[in-house]
Amino acid sequence: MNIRVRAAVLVAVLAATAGCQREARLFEPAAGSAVTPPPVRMSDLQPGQSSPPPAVAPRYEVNAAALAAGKRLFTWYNCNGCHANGGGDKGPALMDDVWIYGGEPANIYMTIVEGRPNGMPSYGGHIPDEHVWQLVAYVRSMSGLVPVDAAPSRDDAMQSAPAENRRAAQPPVPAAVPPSSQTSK
Amino acid sequence: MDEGSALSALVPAGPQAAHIHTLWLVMLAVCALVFAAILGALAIAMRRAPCGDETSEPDTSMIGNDEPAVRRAVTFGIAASAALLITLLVTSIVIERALAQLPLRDALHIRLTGHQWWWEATYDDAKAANVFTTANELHIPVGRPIVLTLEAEDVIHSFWVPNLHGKKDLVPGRTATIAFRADAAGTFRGQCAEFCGYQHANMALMVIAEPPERYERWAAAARTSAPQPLEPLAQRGQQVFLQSTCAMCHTIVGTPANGRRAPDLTHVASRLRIGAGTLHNDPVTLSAWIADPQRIKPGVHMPAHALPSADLQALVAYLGTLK
Amino acid sequence: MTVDTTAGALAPEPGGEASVAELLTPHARRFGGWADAPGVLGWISTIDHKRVGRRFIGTAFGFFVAGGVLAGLMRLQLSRPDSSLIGPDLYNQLFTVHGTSMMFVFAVPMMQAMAVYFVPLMVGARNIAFPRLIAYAYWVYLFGGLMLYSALVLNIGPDAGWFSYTPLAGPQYGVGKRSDFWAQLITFTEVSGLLVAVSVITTVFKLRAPGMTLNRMPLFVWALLVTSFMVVFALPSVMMVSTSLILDRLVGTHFFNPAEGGDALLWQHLFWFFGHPEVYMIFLPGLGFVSMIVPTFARRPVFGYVAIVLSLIATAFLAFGLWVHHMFATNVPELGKSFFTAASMVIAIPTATQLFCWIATLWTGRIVLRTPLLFVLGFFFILVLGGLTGIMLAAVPLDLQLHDTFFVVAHLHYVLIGGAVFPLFGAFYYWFPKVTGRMLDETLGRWNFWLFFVGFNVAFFPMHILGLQGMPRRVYTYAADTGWGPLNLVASLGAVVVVASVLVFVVNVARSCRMGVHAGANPWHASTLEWATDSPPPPGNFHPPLAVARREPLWERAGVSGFVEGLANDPPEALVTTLLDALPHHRLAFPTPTIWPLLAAIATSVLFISSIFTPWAVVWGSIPVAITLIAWFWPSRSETRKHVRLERVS
Amino acid sequence: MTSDARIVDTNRPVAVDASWLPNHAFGHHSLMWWGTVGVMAIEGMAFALAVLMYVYVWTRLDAWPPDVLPPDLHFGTLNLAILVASLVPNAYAKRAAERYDLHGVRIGMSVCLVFGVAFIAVRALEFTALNVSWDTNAYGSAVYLLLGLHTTHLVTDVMDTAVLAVLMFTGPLEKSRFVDVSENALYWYFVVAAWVPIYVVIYWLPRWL
Repeated sequence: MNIRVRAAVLVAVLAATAGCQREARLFEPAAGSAVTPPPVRMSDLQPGQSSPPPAVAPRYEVNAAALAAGKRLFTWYNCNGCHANGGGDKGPALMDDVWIYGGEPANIYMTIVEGRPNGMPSYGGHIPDEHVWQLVAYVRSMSGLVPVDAAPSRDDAMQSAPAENRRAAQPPVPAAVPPSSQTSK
Repeated sequence: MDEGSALSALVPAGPQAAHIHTLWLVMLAVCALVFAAILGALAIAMRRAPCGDETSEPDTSMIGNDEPAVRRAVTFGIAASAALLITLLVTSIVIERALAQLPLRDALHIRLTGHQWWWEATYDDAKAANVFTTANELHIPVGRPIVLTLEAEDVIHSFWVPNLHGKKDLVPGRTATIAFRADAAGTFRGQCAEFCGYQHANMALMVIAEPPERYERWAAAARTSAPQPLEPLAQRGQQVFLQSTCAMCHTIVGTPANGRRAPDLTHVASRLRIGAGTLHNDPVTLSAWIADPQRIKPGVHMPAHALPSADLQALVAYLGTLK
Repeated sequence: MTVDTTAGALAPEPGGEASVAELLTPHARRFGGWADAPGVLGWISTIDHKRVGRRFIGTAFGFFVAGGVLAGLMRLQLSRPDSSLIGPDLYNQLFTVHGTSMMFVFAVPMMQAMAVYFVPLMVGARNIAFPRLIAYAYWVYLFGGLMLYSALVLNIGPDAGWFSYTPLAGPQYGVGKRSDFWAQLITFTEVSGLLVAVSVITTVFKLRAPGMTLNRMPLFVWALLVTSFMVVFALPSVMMVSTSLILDRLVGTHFFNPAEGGDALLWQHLFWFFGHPEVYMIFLPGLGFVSMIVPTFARRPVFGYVAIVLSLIATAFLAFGLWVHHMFATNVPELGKSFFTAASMVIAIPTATQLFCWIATLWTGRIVLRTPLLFVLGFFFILVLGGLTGIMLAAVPLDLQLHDTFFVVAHLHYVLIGGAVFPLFGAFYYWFPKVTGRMLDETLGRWNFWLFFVGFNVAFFPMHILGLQGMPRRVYTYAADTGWGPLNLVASLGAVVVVASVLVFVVNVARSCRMGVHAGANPWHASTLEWATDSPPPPGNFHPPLAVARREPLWERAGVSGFVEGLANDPPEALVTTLLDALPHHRLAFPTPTIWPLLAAIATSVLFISSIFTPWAVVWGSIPVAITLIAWFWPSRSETRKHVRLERVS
Repeated sequence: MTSDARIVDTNRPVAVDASWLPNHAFGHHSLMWWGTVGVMAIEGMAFALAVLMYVYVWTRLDAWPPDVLPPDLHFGTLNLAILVASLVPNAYAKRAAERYDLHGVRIGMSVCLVFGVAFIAVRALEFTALNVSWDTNAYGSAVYLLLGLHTTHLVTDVMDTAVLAVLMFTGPLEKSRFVDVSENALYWYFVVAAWVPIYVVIYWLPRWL
């Protein structure tokens, strides 16, 4: 009996935390969102263990509100100016499985903050960390790398591709071509 | 309220609101009468009917034979209510037509767009150079008809300035217009009246009706681009504005800042309030707002800025120069 | 024609097996197949409309209290300006779940629950038609309501308002799964509501006691018949619209996406085409209660029976013709608006007609001032006031000012609490003895009433003024300089009094269940058939079933013309009568208790809830649903054998 | 309180002796019929509203259908033919049921089932011939809503028929089962009747407009 009660409580608590994680509205900036940026990675080859991504990323990738905010900011900061809606234009496509500079949250974070050769501007200092992480989470959702029940649904706009919550996951594969020769994709 | 700004449907400051107020008075009178009549009848019924208890033998004498007196009374009641309803219906339709009769000669045309959770206003003009944009505050000339073209950027909002006119919804994908006129000078508070998310409560719109010449002076100033800051603190503030996040979303005409996602700040210092009516506009509230809007207006799209206090002071000083 | 002559027409023929004869002992007092198995099994497998109805009522009352708690929290937050107790995120969930729970999991289900319990008793039936469907409907409803509140507790409660306007509730701005829980709750309550409606209609049309012609039906039965028809024609609309919302959110359809040919106003049209009749689905049963209570406590039949029936029907028709008056602030054509104004005002006439009939009844009657009548008098005061503000809102120009302000909050609570909840409490006091066999305490009853009446008016009257002063609905806070503070504080204090009164009621029920005065079959000496059987009524309700010959069977001489003999108790048989004149037509063996409705309801809930997360749940989830339904339908050999023994062909 | 004297009085006359009444009835005398008709009313309302949504969306668009071809006719029309044809065995089964003709019922229902399965198969093809997807635009959504709604009814009714048919073969049987068969046939009439307007809306409106 007693055990059953405790078990029930436990389940309830777990469910609650799950619910909060998925749906909590993160009005306050995330504690530790100002992580020291990890070193820039130009390749996925490395000796030994791969470096763990910063702790803050998961908090955003499982949170519907953060992903939705990222989707909004993707337009507000005019990312779609070059990347279109992820299909790629002047900038590389983001909804495929090719990551020139790595598909880990830390890599994407650095790409946004520091910029990349051949046209990706550096947004460091112009976008608060909070927003960068939201963009990171959203960019990963574009290739289905986040839980579908947190990923954004379609926009009230002309449709170019199925919404992020209807995309099959595309695990990152190493870039086929070296970054130097990147113009479009 | 501040600056004696008014917010009530019972204090009309324009013809529309006045018409509606008339209808309100008629309705109130008739309904009060009806209420008194019905409850009075009930009271009399309760007083005159003898008291009994559960066991008192039910009276079934009237079964199968008609009760003419009662029937006449009830029929009269129904007829009377019908008559009153028709009166009210006619009055309502007459007033409704009256609302549509506002003469629109040399009307002032303003495009009003609802955002979560602020208002963007663009004053149209025959000369493209004279078109200008402002936010959360409408200055209008007394006595001149105003035509608002209403659009919504994201979700449904509703334009409502009780002292001037009733509501009109701003529905995404549709365009609506509303015409009204202010006959008295004053500052009138407007509200978003359609639930639009977290900050529906703090989505106010100040309407400042002023004599035509004062309005023209305001409009002339509003058309100019922002003054270049003179004293060094303000100049530093401008640098902060342009180099930090601000410029990504806000516009200040006359500077490289041309973001369209947030209120136009070209003449922000001239406004009564900030945060769509949330705070009075003074350096203290302004710096608190910039430092952490989420504490004041949770869910608002403006992020917190952990600026060094020197930068913050400079920024506030600069914004203070944007009269 | 009276029933006795038809009985002659059915004179017993000689013959028939002995076994049949012994099965058909006319005065059988055994409950036979009507009785449930003892213990837990009987509890979960019962299909007795009284047990299910009691459950239904209790659950709906539970959700009423829960919704009230949410309202209390909102009043707490609004009691002073710039309050920071509750943030916008939680507040939006609170008022959304409050509205949703009051409209969808309290009001309509509560009225239908009263119908499930009392309509069969009032028409002299032995159980409700399709009792297994009713059991299923109850379980589905329970699971739906639990889902809504679990979502709220897990901080994933819907937060776009009980009307869930797109685009705010749509895929882009309704972030996460919150609005999906709302939409799925609608699906749950619809399945439940529609099934109950069909059962009630069938019960009223086919299971009336012989001799109870349509114009001898109690007015509550009429009210619920009309309501059930409204349910049948209104609920599909919200069913379609909530389904479209889920499709937009989950699989990317474009019903409400202006950029791809959809329209946000399509939502409003479909929602209010249901949403306005919804108000009358809640209101008409309330009128039904009043029409039962007034004659009993005026010791005379109600004046204007026909007028009241016609008013109910007229209201139902008009209710479908005024949904646009919720959309006057959007740009719908002016002419259209005038039409809907007219309709919205005309609908006041049938209601006025009934008010006058009741006043006339009291005027010419002999008043027995007990708690049920007190609540009816409170109903008069509050409903008339709410109805009049409704007429104000029907006028387009005035609506443009008052729409979506606290004036409307006041209006709708005056109409719904005045029109439905006050009569409902009156009904509780009136029928509690029938359900439990014990009386509710009269003194506590008066406390209950006066606290409720005063508290309600103190809480809601100030909101009229707040609305005129420009306070919009659904704001989680307001600035001090708006000057709305004092009246809001008064409103919050009134809410406290209402809470106190509901507590008094709960105490009263708890006390009376144990130590209340024994009621006997007919404590109020009322006239309708539910009082002709024991309190609480036995399984199978009437042993033997009665035949009636008058509209007030227990008041008029020879009102009960006799009883029906020759119905088996095992299998449980009931008499099916003809639609208009209630002439005996054939015997019907009722289904027996089973656990399958519960299992089917569980399978259904799994299907509904998991389809929030993936469309494939509809495919895979339907397999267990199909299995349980087939098992439910499949007849047992023993039952069939019993039926065959009683088989006769006309 | 005492209960009303008139109730405990047991020597009231026998008003009705039900023992010689039939224990089942066909048509509007049976509860089953009212249940079925109730469901038909609800779903008829749903179909009507789906058509209204289609029309509403159409009024919002200037081109109809918006930049796609109207659905190809062949499969939908073929389905119409199959449905109309299925009325014959359906009517046969219904009449057989009302004659308590078990053999006829078995034949009728089996043939109905064959038709039902054929219909579902063609319906699957129909979805491929719409020239639009539910997520293309509001027009696609409306078309899929209509077709999906009707398909759901189709599948459920075919399943009902299947279960009932099996029961008619295996038993346990009693006479009132024939009432179920008759009401099941009634519901099939409804599914057919519903398809005709939906067919016209989906396939012919875009051509006429």
